[in-house]
Amino acid sequence: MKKNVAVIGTGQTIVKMRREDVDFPGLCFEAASAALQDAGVTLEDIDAVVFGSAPEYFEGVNAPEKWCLEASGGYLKPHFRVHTGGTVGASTGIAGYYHVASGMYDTVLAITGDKLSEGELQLCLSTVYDPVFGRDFACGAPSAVAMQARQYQAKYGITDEQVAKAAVYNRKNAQNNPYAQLQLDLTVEQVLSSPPISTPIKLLEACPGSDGAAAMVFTSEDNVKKKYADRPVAWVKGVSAMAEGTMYTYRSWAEPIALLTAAQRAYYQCGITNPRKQLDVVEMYNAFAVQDLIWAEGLGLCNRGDGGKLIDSGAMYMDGDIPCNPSGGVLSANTIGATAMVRQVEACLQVMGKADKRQVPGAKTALAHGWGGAIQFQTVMVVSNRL
Amino acid sequence: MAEAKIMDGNITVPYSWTTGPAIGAFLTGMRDDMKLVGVKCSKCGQVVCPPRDVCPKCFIKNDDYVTVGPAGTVVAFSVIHLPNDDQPAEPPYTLALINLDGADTNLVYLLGDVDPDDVEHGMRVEPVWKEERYGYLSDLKHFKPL
Amino acid sequence: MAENEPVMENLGRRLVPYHWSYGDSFTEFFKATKERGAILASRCPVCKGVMAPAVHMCGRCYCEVDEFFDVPDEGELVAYTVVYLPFPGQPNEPPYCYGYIHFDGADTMFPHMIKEVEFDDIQMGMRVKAVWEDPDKRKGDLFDIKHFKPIE
Amino acid sequence: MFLEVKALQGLRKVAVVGSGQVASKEAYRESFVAELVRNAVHAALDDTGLTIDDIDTLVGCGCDMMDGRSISSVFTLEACGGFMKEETKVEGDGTQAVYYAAMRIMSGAFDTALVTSYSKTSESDPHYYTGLMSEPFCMTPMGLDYVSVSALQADSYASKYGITPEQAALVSVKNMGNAGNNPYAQRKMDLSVQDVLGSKMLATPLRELDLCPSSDGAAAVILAAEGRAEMITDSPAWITGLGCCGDIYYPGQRDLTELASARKAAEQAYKAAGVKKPLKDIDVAEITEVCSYHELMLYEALGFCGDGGGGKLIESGKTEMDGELPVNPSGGCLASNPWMVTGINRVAEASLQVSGRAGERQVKGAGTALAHGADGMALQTNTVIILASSV
Repeated sequence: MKKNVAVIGTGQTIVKMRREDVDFPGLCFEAASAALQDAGVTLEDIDAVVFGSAPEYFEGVNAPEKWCLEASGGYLKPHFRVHTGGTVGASTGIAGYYHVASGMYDTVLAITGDKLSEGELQLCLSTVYDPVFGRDFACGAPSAVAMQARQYQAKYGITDEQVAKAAVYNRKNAQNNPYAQLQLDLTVEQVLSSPPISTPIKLLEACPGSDGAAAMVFTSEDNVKKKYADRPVAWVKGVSAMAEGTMYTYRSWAEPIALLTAAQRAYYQCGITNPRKQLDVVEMYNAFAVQDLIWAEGLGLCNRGDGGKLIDSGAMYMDGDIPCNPSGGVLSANTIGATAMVRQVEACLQVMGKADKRQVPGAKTALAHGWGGAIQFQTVMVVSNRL
Repeated sequence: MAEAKIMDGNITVPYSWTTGPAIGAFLTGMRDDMKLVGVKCSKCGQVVCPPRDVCPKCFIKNDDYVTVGPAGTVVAFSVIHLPNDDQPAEPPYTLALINLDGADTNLVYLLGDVDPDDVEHGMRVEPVWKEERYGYLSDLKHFKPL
Repeated sequence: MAENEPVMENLGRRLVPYHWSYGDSFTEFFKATKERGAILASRCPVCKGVMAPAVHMCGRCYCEVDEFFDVPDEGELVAYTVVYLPFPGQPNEPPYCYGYIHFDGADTMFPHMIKEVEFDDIQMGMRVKAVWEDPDKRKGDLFDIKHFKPIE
Repeated sequence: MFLEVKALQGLRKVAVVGSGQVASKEAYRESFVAELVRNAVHAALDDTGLTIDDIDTLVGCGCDMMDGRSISSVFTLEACGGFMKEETKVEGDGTQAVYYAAMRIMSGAFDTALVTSYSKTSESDPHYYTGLMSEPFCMTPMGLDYVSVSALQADSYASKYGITPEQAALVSVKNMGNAGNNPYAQRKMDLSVQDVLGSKMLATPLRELDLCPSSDGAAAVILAAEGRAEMITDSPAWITGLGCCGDIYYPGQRDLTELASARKAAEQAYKAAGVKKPLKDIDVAEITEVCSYHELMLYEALGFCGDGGGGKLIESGKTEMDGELPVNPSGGCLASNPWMVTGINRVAEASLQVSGRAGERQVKGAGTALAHGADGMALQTNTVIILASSV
């Protein structure tokens, strides 16, 4: 029934605060052609295209997939858009996966992107809040995650220093990644003394806003055997995209219940019982430093409440036992639309052994995570170099 | 049931849209030289105006810019009577698909200096430029009958 | 844009008017704030969670809710932030503080501004109380409550 | 350069097992969008006898700009029963969401899927919803929206093939007449061609009764895999063909007189479903027409007649309720057009037809139905789904 699916190529654009050299379709074209080239296929080999981008107000064009249809390779092909907020990159990758897993299509291009420099980012993000109930005081994503940070830090006694460490190591990792925007050499003190943007979140604990796009090529097992046996591929071993509500009863932002479930579902699909041991590398959607710790807990890399201890132990660093975000993570570049797909792309590069300077030696199994909405959508994809 | 309660509001966002090379060349040509720039696909040879960076059919990047028009032929038109926000003129006004000379595709543009009742398929039109031009589509006031 | 520099960008804006319906739940909730200066809550028959503002369904249990009652207009501050980041079109000028409140007896979070307190004195778990707008100035919206302030 | 979709034979079979529609209305002022979609979900669950716990995955469909609420699924998720479910959202036409949900089931990961959509056009305006599909450089300054672009397309098509306003008006007469049999339809009118031709001119050649109304509405359908579907209902509507296709964006760059993407989507779906002569093999069609001319163009693109034959086909009466291939027994978009929901309405209506549960609008003995959805400026992307009472 379920067909095995592999990623045979990935593409990322150069990510910058403002890509003044291209319009949004141009950005998509860059990512799509990079992915096709990496996969060694042409558009003729692509059976369907699935597009993803975050809220339309970012570009100020409704249904931007229509605008980008040709540039994303969708001319006279199946083409539609997925939009799940921050997770959209991952949801689009997952949609690409289901296209092939269903048996409907052999080879599918999934492409995502956003050009955040076109509009006013925080103004657009504030439209995620209910107009009659809370939009008036919202400050985009920072104020939402600030609430999460407050609850998490208070509940588990996580210190500001522990949070700052995440901001430091991610930017350090970013120095190995040509696609990262913020490649910084920071100290914990610098992070802690950077100005607050929405307490307890400080400027250096927040992601930048970027222009960029990413794309992936998925294909079937049969196709890999027939045509692509000679190259490294990343097999998709487990996927899950779980949602929780916004203001449901007994909610605590310190407890990422949707992520706990999504991770379990994905682990079950690929027989992972001890993620800390069985995963070789993790790419997570850490838009703010504190989320590095929360998501690590949600993914089962440590016990609940032990995120602080985990980062203190150095386990998440490049030389630790579970390297996280070799790419520099979302803290180093965030296009929102493509961000969650970049996590999947980076995870694939790791298991394909194509991650260059940011390669975790011998990485066989990697996990990519995404979050979105009002901290309510969670996605997990596990990829491996073996079927 | 309680009386329906409504909140009237709006979302207003300012933008600075990046044109990309092709639309940039198009708007620059209009502003500086009052000319209409198209792009010729290096593979299929189609001349597209307004130009696009990517040929939809060939999926390749194009930068072979050519000048088209300025005159063209009306291939389809509609007289817009319905008033709405952000329209290019007071209704009734005429929008047309104009096949510019030398282009293989059509430009959607406003017709002027003509009674809507007199517009015909196949009518020849030419652009009327504004005195002050800023690199926006509105630098071209409208097309009028030749 | 200087003459002869190639055109690289176009400036513009999108302005979209909306007429957002409050819907059944919020209409009744804000009727209570306007007419009675009260916080209307509802209880889920399955998880027994109390929702303030009162809503007609429990998202967690996916069931109808039919028990409605008032809860006190005071409670515990369960999350807060002081916003410093300015952006164009921001309704409030930073810095300002807003937070989420668990009304006494309620199990959902209610967002509002926190005022009449130094930022440094705001703490998680602090007791806060609604400061109401004058009854004749209430419009039946979130700002029937001007803000929340700490209870001494 | 175009690859053929593999036939659905050999893949896991998926059926539409139930649906729920909220009647389209000009405005549901008292309802928040979530309340609207919840009613549709409840109706679909009631239709199938399932509870929300029986649903494995949720595929939503909505539009941020229509809602004025970015990431609109944030607000509707709980109302759709999405709490702690495998969830995703398609932003586009409802048929695309059904198409994706079907693939999710075919993969074997899920046995049941709930597809939901809602639209409160009254909270915004279709002028903005469609107008903001314009890129800011060459389209926005021309004030393009669904009215002006549809008008340009209608004029292109009509002038090429000599289609008369009377022929187009017959579509409005038929659809709004059919709507009288549909409890969910908004514009139920007993019209004459003269009524249509006498209605207010909006944008030549389109008059008020040539163009879809704006509607509030919501709809949900439930899909299930073989094995489960038969347990849920005695009359599953099996999906035997799926096709989806996109075309060029800029209206001037595309041949507006033919809907190449609808043609391609239909080819894909027909191939899988074994449809060779659409007019004969299909018993009923539910299609998405923003204006009356679109229906004639779709007759051609969907292969019901040859190029330029749309006008003659409507005149022949073959697409009337008692004709060879009734099109839009529900009244179609001309009767009610809650944007995006309209695609789910089409699938729901087509499934009711092949299940023999379409009430007064039932086409007798309908065994194979076509549901068509479209999205974007001048029907830029098209989806075709073939449903059949047996596989």
